[in-house]
Amino acid sequence: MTEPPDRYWRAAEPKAAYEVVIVGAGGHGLATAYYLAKNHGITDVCVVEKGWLGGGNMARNTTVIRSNYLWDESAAIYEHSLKLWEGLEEALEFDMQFSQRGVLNLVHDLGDRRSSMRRVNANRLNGVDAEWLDAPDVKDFCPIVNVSSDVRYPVIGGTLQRRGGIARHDKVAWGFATAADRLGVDIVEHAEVTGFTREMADGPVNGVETSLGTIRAKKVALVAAGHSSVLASMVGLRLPIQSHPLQALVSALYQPVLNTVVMSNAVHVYVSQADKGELVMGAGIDAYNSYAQRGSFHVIEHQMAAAVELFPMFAHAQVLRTWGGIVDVCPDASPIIGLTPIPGLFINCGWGTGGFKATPASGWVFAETLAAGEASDLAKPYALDRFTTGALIDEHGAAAVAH
Amino acid sequence: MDVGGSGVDRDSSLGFTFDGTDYLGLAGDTLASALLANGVDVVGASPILGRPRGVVSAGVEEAGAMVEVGAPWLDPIVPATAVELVDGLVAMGRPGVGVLPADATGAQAADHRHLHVETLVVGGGIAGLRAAREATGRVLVVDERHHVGGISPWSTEIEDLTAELVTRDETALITRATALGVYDDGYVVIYERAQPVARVHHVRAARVVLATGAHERPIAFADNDRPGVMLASAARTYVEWFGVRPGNRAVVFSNGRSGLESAMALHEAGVEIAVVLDVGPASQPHRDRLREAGVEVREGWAVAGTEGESRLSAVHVAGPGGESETFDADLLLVAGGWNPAVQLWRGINGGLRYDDATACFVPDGAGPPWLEITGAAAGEGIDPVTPYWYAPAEDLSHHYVDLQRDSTVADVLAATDRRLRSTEHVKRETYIGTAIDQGRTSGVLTAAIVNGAQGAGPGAQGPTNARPPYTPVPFSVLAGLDRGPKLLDPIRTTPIHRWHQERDAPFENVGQWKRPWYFPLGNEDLPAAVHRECLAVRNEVGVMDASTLGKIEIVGPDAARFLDRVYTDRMSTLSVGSIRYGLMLGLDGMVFDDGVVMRLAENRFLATTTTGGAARVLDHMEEWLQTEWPDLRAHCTSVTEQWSTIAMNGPASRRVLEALGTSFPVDAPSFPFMTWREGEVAGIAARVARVSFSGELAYEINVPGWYGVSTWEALMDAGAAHGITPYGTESMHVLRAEKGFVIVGQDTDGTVTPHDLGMSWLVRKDDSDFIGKRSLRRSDTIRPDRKQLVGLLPVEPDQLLPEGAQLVERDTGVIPMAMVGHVTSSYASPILGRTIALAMVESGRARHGQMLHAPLLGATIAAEVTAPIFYDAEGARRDG
Amino acid sequence: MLLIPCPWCGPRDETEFRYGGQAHLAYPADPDALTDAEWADFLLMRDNPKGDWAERWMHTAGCRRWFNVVRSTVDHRISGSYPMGAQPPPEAGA
Amino acid sequence: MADLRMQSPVADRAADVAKIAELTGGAVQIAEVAFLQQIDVRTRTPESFRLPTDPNTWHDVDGSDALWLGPDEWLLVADPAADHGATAPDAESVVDVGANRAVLDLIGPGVRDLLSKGCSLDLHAMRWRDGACAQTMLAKAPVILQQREEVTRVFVRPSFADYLVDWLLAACG
Repeated sequence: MTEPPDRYWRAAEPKAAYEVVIVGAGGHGLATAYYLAKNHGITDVCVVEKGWLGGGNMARNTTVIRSNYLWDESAAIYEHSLKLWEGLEEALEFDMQFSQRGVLNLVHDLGDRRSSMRRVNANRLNGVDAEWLDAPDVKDFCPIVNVSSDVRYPVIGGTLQRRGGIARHDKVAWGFATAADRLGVDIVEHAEVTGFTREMADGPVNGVETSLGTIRAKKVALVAAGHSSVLASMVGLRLPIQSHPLQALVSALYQPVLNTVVMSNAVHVYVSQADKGELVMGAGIDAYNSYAQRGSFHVIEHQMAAAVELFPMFAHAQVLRTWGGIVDVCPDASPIIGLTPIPGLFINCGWGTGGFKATPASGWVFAETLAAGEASDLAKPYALDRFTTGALIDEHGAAAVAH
Repeated sequence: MDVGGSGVDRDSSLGFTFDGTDYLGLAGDTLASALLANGVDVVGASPILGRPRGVVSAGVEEAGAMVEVGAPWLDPIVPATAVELVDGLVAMGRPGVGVLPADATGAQAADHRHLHVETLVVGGGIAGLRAAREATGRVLVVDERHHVGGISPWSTEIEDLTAELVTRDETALITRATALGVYDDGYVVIYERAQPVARVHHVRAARVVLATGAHERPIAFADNDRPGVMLASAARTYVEWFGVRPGNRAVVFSNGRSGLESAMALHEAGVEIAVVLDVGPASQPHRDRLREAGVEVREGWAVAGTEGESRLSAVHVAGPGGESETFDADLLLVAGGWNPAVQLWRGINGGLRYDDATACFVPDGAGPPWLEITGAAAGEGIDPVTPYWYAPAEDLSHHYVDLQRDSTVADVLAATDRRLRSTEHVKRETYIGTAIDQGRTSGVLTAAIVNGAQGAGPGAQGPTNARPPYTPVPFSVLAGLDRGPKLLDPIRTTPIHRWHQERDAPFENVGQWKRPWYFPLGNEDLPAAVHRECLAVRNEVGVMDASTLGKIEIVGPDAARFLDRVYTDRMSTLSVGSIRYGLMLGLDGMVFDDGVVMRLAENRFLATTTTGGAARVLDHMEEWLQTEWPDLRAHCTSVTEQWSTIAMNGPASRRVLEALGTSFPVDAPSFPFMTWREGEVAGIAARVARVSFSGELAYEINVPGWYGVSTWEALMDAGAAHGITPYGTESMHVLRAEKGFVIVGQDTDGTVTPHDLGMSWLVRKDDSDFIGKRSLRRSDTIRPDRKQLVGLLPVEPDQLLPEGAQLVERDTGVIPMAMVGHVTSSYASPILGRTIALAMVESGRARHGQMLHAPLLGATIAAEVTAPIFYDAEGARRDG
Repeated sequence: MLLIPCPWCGPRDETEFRYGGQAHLAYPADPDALTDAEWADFLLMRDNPKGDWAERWMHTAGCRRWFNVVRSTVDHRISGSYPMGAQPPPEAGA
Repeated sequence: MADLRMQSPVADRAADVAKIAELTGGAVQIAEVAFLQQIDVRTRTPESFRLPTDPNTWHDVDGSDALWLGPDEWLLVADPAADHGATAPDAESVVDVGANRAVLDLIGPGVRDLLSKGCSLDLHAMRWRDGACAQTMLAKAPVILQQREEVTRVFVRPSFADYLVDWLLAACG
């Protein structure tokens, strides 16, 4: 544990022009700024943020970190991310309460087991640590899980990624912000992007109009999870994205009972216990499009029913606070990273429910892409044109786990 | 309810235990008031520093006195001010952190109800009761306390309003009921703390009135967390409502009128008022009344700090000219202004504005059209105050802001020194406002300190947002009845289910359905039972309950045209009496479901679906009919449960059917494969289809659901002579795999086209359109190196490839290793006496004969790629 | 819990319905005539506005009809619902 | 071969169903109505058969209950014995769904309260009275509710019948 720095990021006054303007001071935008400066020596960078830094999905997610994805393309970028996580606190000299307590995915039926085995085997061959646990091993690893057969959907096993875990979301955003700031990046909060400037009507994008005035840039990077479509539509760019509420909650504080992160797709639970003692849980996505940052209460009730089934002691726990974020969901539940049909405009969006764990790698590959002006290797499969060719990276179609 | 100005009944005392000591309280007490009455001033310790904590409020804004309730109900962590005293209550102090019991025993049970009203009033204080009186139609008033009237002293108006409301037929008044949250379209979730079974009311209201009142807030000064330091209005509530004197000698510190009123009330209740320190706006009448009563009032004086072993014993005060003085006192009443309770209002995106006169944030603008806010919650009648946030001092590290987080003014300023500018950031740095009270007393103060530190006005930034629920609610209460093996999610069963249960068949969850997995004899395990079942089907006859298969009747003049657009092959050319296998694609060209289609009449078809796909397919068909082709006159009706479906497979099945008795000939020539017949079977109307998912001679017998079990039993009798064997889903899977029949959802995963499955013969080539056709031409879907369905024969015939195993060309041992495919189905085939598997492999059809390897933990299994069919390739067995 | 006005059954709880996303997307007259890009546009590209928009719902637990709703994605306020094939009523601002 | 016996979906839960009267102190009594004739009808000319055209209503048509299910869909229900019960109008689609739904009749002063624990419809006497019917959810089971004078009739898929009985037991327990 390192002490908090004596200074976080400055409140920068935006200059008239930058080499790169990043729209969105969430985790991904800030990581992009940091790696632009750190890896590519590009420090003439401004991050503009509509609200307060890290106040979107970064402040609202349930902080699960793992890399055990099915498809090669996913495993590659998420494993790269996990490796970065493993050295991040040192690299940024910043305590992010990163804890590799393991991520346990519960399996409830034969089809579930089949696809989990497929994923575990793929992970191993991709160099991603993954284990299959039979029900008794699940009980050994996480004693409070109910593995009795006398439940509606008995736990018949699980998959475990020991290197998975959690981190303190706010501190991740602040860590990247502070490090980027130290390298000379300007971070401007409470500056809402209201439009884009272009060389000519349909020419390259060469800046953004904000509530604080126009800021020119050679390259503009959209990293505005939740509002990607809204911003893209300002330059007539249509995206295969729908924005949905994703709800989460914390319980009151309890002495430690949960030593790992537990997820169950079949009954829609994912939960971990924060250092302060609250249980942090995610619910399912609400069905309808919304930017309201709130969802419907029956989603929470349904999740509580499932949680009590999996963790009988949670019956006594109390819901302290519920909230909602806005997730940008692509048809294949995989992100879009790279160039757009509009010169000068780059995009990184559509992370759906998987964005937090990808924060370092997302910034890393997007910075690479921005610096080179072409998609980096890890980003290539996530190009916008995959929706035309049909080369989707269908993580939910192929029974991957959510979040 | 005692209307003598006190909410407790002096004639009924209740016994309770706190921290192991027995005490007596009164009916109407809260645990907090009972503890105060018994002189218990230290209730618990603070969470981080372990400093003593006492009661500071009289409501849900409590940040000091946290307890665990152990009986008669369990609650790991709750403010003592929110616990209604009952006889036999057992509680102990907790430092804000609860201990969860080992299991669900004793968890709060709850009953959910849907309620519809014209007007819901949240809050039973005067403002709420007034609003309820004006409302018409069905009216519901809820209040979180165990009494109405709010925190105002009992008055005849409250009495009259209550009396009037309780007599109205369509008006209900529920106490101990908290509105957890206000949601879209007048939907409010209410938690009623009834015992032993709590209630959750899901209220749909045409109109919602928030009358949630306001909470008094403290002022920060050195050691302001000491037991004996209390909100002035709370102390007043304790004397007036509960008849309890929270101390004997009090110093009062106020920046508005209400503190002076509280002082007067306590004085009248016999609490000695050592001095009143008034930093508020001139309110001469109040000061005069106090002075006339002999109470000293010092204008411009403020509290500097406190003293005491654990409980307060003295208060240090400072004058406007820097004078200082110390008063002995066991009570310090603080009145720092009021915060309207706007949590529910904000939860549905109601706006706020800072009001200078009252130095608080009040509702601003309109919420949803069905929502109103009134009374103190709306900022009405709130006392003007002179903003006074914390006492100036060199050392601010004991000026507590959030007692539940042991965080101080110094902590907030340290955060702003580190350049955190947003109250949200400061909250996340200091954890202020994240405890059970969600910053009710600390939020506005924190915002004021942050604003001040940045030289901004007090309204520049508001407090961070409190979120629903308004107060914490147990998981078990929200789960309600949806718990346990029977009610978490419906169990769907077929009419023959009991028969399977009586045979001790283990069941497999398939969606919500329970399907018999296998039928063990004696102590057979799965492999043994499956071995026996499969051989019975291959050599004699077996029966399976296939009732869960989805069945949809498609009827109407355009039914045939419609089905042509839904399936990849043509159904309009199907003749009445015949059956055709069909594939259904999603718009993305990927296999979506499969089944057979029977033409029952010119304009009437019956389509079957996978068990898991039934609802999805019906929705899919109706979506296209209604949204894209409303011109087509065809209608889809689910008949899944109209029919019990029994699949009889095996060379002896014809003889069994004959033994059962049919009104139509069943020999191959007169009843060919892929046709159906209607007539009597065993004397009842049935539809029999010659379809086979095993490759054997097979008859699928469909009878009305209520004949399902008797038909099944009749079959078992009729087949006894042939050793008829019931089999489950596992054997069904093995049998179909031996024939290379795919199971959608097992061998496919939403990324597989018919061509990938080698089923191009099912995809018509003419230029007529069908759903998903266009997607099949996309550049990625015509890649030659896509994964294709193949068979696999492990080199060692007794080696079983695990389903889900990944396949490589060479096990180089080097990670990462390029994968070319994965195993989708794998079984030991009894009839072949060896293991077999199906897999999806890149360019699989070009690899027949090639060797692939499955690198597994500890072992690598080699297997030869073959065509996906292992048994009776020429199809000689299907006619028996 | 949205209260969704089924044009036939009247207002019902959200849990009785299935969501269908953007309304008024017509299936192309001749999909084969479309380029991959045009097809992808129909297949996957969707509006995702912040504000009122027309979306589809199906009353799965009720009359099983698909219909359209004009709803705000900012505050969830519903300003109108109407049958398939009809155009938004004037009072619904989409 | 001897005639095969008919088995109604709730037959072997009869004891449990009866227990509900005890549990509610007689406030709710439930009985299964077995083997009713049920026909699903689709037509664009309902008037030709005097089918109800007001949503969520039913009325008698020649001895059958005709329930409005949707703008072009009706359910005709008749006693097992009724020979005319199965007759259907000239329609685009007529499908026999007799065995496709189990039927429970609920009666007693506690019925509306019991149902309100799992049904989000407004069952207040002013809004839900004789002649009303609706397709909706009861707990997690899709149902059709029909108010026949004092009786509330619940149609449910047989596969959900066990679940619904278990839920009713829990809800009134």
